[in-house]
Amino acid sequence: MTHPSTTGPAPVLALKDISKSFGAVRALRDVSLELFPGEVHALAGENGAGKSTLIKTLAGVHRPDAGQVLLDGAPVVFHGPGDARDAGIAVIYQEPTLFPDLSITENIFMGRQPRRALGRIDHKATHQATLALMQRLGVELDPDRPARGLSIADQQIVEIAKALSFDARVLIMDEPTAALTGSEVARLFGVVRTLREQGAAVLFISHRLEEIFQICQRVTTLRDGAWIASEPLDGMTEDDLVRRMVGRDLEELYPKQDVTPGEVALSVRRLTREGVFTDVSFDVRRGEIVGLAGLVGAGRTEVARAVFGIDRWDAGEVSVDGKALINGAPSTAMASGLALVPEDRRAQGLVMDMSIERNIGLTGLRTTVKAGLMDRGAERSRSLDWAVRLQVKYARIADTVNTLSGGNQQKVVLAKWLATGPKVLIVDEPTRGIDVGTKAEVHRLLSELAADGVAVLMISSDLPEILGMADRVLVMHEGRLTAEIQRSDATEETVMAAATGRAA
Amino acid sequence: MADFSLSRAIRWSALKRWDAVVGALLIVVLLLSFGTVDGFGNALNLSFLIGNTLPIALIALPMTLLVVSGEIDLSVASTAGLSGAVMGALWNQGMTIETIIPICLLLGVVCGLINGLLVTRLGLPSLAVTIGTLAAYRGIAQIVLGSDAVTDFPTQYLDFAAGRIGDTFIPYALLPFLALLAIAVVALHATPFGRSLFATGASEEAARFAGIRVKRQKLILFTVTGLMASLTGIFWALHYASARFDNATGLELSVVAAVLLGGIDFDGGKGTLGGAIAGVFLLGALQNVMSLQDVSAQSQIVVTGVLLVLSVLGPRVARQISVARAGRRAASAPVSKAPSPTP
Amino acid sequence: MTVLTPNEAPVAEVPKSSGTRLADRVFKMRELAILLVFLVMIGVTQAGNSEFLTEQGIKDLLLNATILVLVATGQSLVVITRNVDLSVGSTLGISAFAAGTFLQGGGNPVVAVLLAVLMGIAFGLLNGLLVSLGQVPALVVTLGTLYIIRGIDSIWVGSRQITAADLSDGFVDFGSGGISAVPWLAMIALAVLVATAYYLKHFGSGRELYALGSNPEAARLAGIPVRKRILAAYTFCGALAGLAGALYLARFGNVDSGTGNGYELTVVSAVVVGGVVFTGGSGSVYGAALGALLLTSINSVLPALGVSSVWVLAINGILLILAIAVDRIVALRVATALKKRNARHG
Amino acid sequence: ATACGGTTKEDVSDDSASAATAGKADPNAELKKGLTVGFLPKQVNNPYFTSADKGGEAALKELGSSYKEVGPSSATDTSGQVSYVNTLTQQQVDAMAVSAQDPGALCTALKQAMKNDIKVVTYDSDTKADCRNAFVSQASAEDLGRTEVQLLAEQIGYKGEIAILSAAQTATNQNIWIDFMKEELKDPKYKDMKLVKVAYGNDDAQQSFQQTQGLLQEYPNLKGIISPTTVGIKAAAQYLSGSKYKGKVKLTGLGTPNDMRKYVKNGTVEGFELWDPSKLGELAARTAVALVSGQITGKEGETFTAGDMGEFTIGKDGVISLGKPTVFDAKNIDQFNF
Ligand SMILES: Nc1ncnc2c1ncn2[C@@H]1O[C@H](COP(=O)(O)OP(=O)(O)OP(=O)(O)O)[C@@H](O)[C@H]1O
Ligand SMILES: Nc1ncnc2c1ncn2[C@@H]1O[C@H](COP(=O)(O)OP(=O)(O)OP(=O)(O)O)[C@@H](O)[C@H]1O
Ligand SMILES: [Mg+2]
Ligand SMILES: [Mg+2]
Repeated sequence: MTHPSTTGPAPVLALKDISKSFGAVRALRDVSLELFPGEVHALAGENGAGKSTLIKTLAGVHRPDAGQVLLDGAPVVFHGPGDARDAGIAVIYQEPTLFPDLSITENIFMGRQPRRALGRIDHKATHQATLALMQRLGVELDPDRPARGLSIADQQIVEIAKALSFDARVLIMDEPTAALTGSEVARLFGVVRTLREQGAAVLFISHRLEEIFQICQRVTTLRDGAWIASEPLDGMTEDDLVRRMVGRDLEELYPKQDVTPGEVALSVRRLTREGVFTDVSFDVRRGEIVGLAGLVGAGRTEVARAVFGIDRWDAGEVSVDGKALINGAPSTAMASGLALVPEDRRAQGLVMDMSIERNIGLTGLRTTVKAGLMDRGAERSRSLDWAVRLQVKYARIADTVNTLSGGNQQKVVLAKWLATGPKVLIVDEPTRGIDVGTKAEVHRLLSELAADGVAVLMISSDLPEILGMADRVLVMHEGRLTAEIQRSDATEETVMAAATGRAA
Repeated sequence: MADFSLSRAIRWSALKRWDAVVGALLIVVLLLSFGTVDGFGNALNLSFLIGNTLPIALIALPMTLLVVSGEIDLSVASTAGLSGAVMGALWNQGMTIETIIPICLLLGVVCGLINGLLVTRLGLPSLAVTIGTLAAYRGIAQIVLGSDAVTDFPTQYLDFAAGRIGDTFIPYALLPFLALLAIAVVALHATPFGRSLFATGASEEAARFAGIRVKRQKLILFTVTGLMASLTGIFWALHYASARFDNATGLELSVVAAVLLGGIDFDGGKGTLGGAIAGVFLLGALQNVMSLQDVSAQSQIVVTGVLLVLSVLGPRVARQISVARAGRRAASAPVSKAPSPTP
Repeated sequence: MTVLTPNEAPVAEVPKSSGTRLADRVFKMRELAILLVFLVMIGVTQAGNSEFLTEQGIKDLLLNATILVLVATGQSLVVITRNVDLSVGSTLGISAFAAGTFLQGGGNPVVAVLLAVLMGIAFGLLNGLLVSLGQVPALVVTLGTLYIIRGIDSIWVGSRQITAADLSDGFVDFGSGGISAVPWLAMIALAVLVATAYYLKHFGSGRELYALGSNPEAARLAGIPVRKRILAAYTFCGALAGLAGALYLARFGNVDSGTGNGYELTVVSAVVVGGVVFTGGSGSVYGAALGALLLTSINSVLPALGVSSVWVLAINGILLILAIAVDRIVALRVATALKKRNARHG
Repeated sequence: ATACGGTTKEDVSDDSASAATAGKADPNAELKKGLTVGFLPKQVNNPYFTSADKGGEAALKELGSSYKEVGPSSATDTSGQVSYVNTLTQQQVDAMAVSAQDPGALCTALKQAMKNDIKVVTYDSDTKADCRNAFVSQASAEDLGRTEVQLLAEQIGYKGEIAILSAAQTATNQNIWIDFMKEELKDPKYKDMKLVKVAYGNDDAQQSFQQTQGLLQEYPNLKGIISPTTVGIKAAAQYLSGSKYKGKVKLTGLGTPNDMRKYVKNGTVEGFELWDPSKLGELAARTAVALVSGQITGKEGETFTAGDMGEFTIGKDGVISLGKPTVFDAKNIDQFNF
């Protein structure tokens, strides 16, 4: 095994032969990494490769089983996240870690508020500092509003502001862009560049490879917890990187099959939920994949929730196969063949403390029943079948889902819904936080489902995904459907124009 | 060697399941008491022990389901008291007991329904709601029956509630309880309904997204809890041949303590009915034994408290030990461990 | 616990500062609403019985609330951290008796109060250690310590009791005395209340209590010493329960092994009525104190209006439910109103 | 007797008249030694009951028998008291002295005990008559009720509004006493006195406190309060002594000298009354031993000698009365210590 050679300036932060296991899972095996000042370093790998674990080790959340963390060349032991922070390491974790009841300002400065005499908090200075940060990030968020109810993107913005708020020598970002739109990403990258020029070391994780090439200078690849390579990005192609990550050549990312759409399966008419979305009408036909695009906050998720029955609608009508659905009743929607893969997999998609088996089983409580009692055998084989078909990586089917990596959790959510054999499948950000390999698999799956006659409505903020996969693109802007674009006419420009309200 | 470590693994994993520990503890206490405590093993004492524990056990059945689904009902003892009081008042009016009992059960359903509606329709926290109805139902009981103590219920009913089968240790009332227990166990652990309770308790939102009718399910649970509480109230009044407005005061804490002891997690989503019932009877048996051994009531309170604390610390310590063991095993396997001095 | 669902987001997606300010006002309204209910209740009672608000009457109202206000203040701190302390009643009882025995032997009253506070701190520490180090559910642990402390208290106290005759006159007079209608005890409680509220708002460690109640995992990642803070909250809660015990002794001049029995439910009710949410992270000690004042005043209002004590319990319960229900409905209404407003603006 | 053939109250009309007594009394039988008598108060740790049970313990020691005390730690834990009856039955004591929390709840268990040849004496608070052999009453209810009114009338000069602060609404003996108070007030000499209200403080210091406040606010012209419960009178006295009503509103009732000493001395209370609880316990113990020895069976008219306390006659329904209560005031209070 070759380790990165040290040339030029000394690394600010380094990991040496780090190993970390969770029970039987060896999340990291002898991994080494060096972060240099003035450099943005990418960490690449499939879901479950160990990226987040590595970051948590750097941040003092996990103690490594073996190996050393070196700060300015000297070994250190972080006893907790506080130690790492005090050493000048700022971390944006993969899952937002906000305090829902506290204001944005407090979220950003918790534990580090500017003080007045006697150690009292200087509320005014804190407020000003937040305003300044918001300006720097170019967003308009009221510093005094509570974090509860913020969209995932806004939550991520607050996380970024938090990390920027102290002049860290090392900035670690675990998929900060997963929920952001293009312009927000651009602004974040601007900030990152400035930081880099000021001499900070940045560690960056993303499953969007183009971003890695855009902002990073070097990349370290992990595969199944093992270190594969650390090398400059100069001269590498996306295919090279993918090969490092998955150990083989990748199949096509958007394997869209051509289908002739059948009858209308899902029909939404003049659906309105006051203050959220207005007069939304569309159809999805059998065999069709319809993309639903729009900026974050445009109301796409809300439409999906209402259609599935999680929220009630105020006016309008939804029908599946011509049969009208009852307002606010997910169970009847399910019975009519509707399935919804929600956007927040941890809170909505999965019961985190339950086993993989039972999570998948949850949607089958009506079918895996014998004489009114649970048929355990049927439940298990149904769950196993789908976990295997979607290639979920797990140790035992009875393990709780919170031990899985993000991507694998997403696969479990998909498995759970595909197991119901839906006629209409609504997927909300199906590939958020999913590695390229899995992403291709998910796309292939959706494509196959459509080919089998399932009507698919795909909500996504990933424009290439929408363009690559959808037969038709619906675009929402501020709660209204603003455009319907055929596959042949759909380009980044046409979709973005409609999404930003520029087109009629 | 392989067998040896296997049996160890089983033992450790069993210890991590607290309900199994409580069950084992109950058996140990019973066996020890049979051998060493005078007056414990005879049929009469056992029938008393069971009879006095039954009210707690009866309420523990729906309470377990409720707690598993992430809610709680503290008004159960007041509902029981209210049914007893209404039963006494109606009996004083000269109504037949055969009409009174269904009326009281219906009243329990209404009490439970009120709790359920407040929780599900208004989205109020069940702890707060049922603290409120705890006071309200008990207050209504006081208004209904005032200072009366009704004691002259028909003998055949009193005998059923307080008597036992021949000279055995089995109270008549145990048989219907066992039937209810069986129903509850099947409902919680073997039906889709039970499965969805666990899901709701662990994550209500995820359960809703999986098409589980969370509100309806909770409404049913609260209603059943009210029904069982009023059944308990009727049983209580007959068992002790006394209907007063303050019957079963404070029973809710005993139920909660026993259910907690049985390893039901108050965060919802975890636990077994077997554990809860073992917890109920473990507390009952310990109290019986301690009384026979002349342990004062005050010391018994301390023992209950210590048991409760242990019931949450125990599994945790066991888990930590097993993690430490796993860690040691893992640590001894790899080659070297670099010393890591603090900066 | 998941039994308590926090209020849904009162503000909708679009961050307009006008909406936020309104939401902010609504949160303050929470306390204003209780105050209003309280004032209306007092007004109605005064209209029905002109004796109610005499100097003595006001003094009685304040005195009645004092002890509950203290304990509820401590309890809110614990509840804000997403925990609960059910053992406060037992702690109050045992501290009161400890102070009493000390005074009985001719001890200095100030030392006696300190003794009670220390006793409270000791039990608070015990709870805090069990909850924070053991990382076990607070409800179970403190239900356990409720029994344990109560048991120890009964064994220690036995059938003994402290009566007013055992206490120095100065101490007993202090318990009922004051400057015109404002009793000394109420001033102590108010001082503690204001200091606690100031601390919670203006000190980092105070804000951290909210943070860790709001999201414990995030608090850990933010480097907040979670265990230390929880330990501190419990210790403070215990200290106030101890102090309340000493004041109880001064007020009632009478302590036995049953003192403080069942008090936990009253305290929890006060905190809940006061708008401190059980899932942690929100609520204020002023709210809790107002809740305490409201609850104790109901018990004075009903007898003053000549309502038979048979009705008191039922009315108490119904009022408690009404308080939280109205609160909830108002919150929901405001949330929808805000949403619609945002929609029109958007 | 009913329409639908169900069971109603009439169908089970009083069969409780049958006394639980059997056999014949032998007044000259020798008192047995080496017996065990279990005391089961309403609540352990209650100073009143501790004092009573101490009296019983001393008497039993003198009689060469042994004493034990068990009981619940809460005065409303009826099921707890039932299990303690069962415990004593299991432990095969010779007799038990019980102060019943509830007149009916203990019956099944007590009858079970009597079936096992255990003699049952109730004291302080009775059960239904057929569930025990004898009841040792602290004073006749009539005496208590009437004397308390007399005490207060003297203090307020037979004039003005008065109120009663009782314990729980369900407390049987309280209610009987209150009935006799009302009876006494019908006498023409009380024509200027008016009972305006009965309040209930549930034997809880805080509630009794607030009920007292309520009484004074609701009836500004209140002249006196009778509180026939030791907890109530103590709380009322503490409130009065710290308020402007001190000395102006008279307070009397049942209290212990130790509780009330301070308030008598500081002028809040002029006089109150109580029986000697230790005497009550002693009589209960001696009755129990007499029952086991066969001197008495619990029938009306039987007599027995209770050591130094003298001779007692069993009244109707097996009730044995301790005698008239003692009145305590500033002059005599220091002679008592309980
Ligand atoms: N707390 C934990 N307990 C048990 N196993 C864990 C835990 N955290 C992570 N793992 C396991 O460690 C492995 C690495 O997970 P990690 O989250 O680091 O992956 P990742 O590279 O960040 O994946 P993704 O791209 O999906 O975020 C996975 O197999 C995961 O299941
Ligand atoms: N994933 C889970 N989520 C919630 N509760 C669970 C889960 N697994 C087990 N339980 C609890 O443990 C109890 C015992 O479960 P069960 O008998 O199914 O265990 P098992 O032997 O592992 O089952 P199986 O053989 O189906 O895997 C359940 O009734 C339930 O109370
Ligand atoms: Mg990750
Ligand atoms: Mg969305």
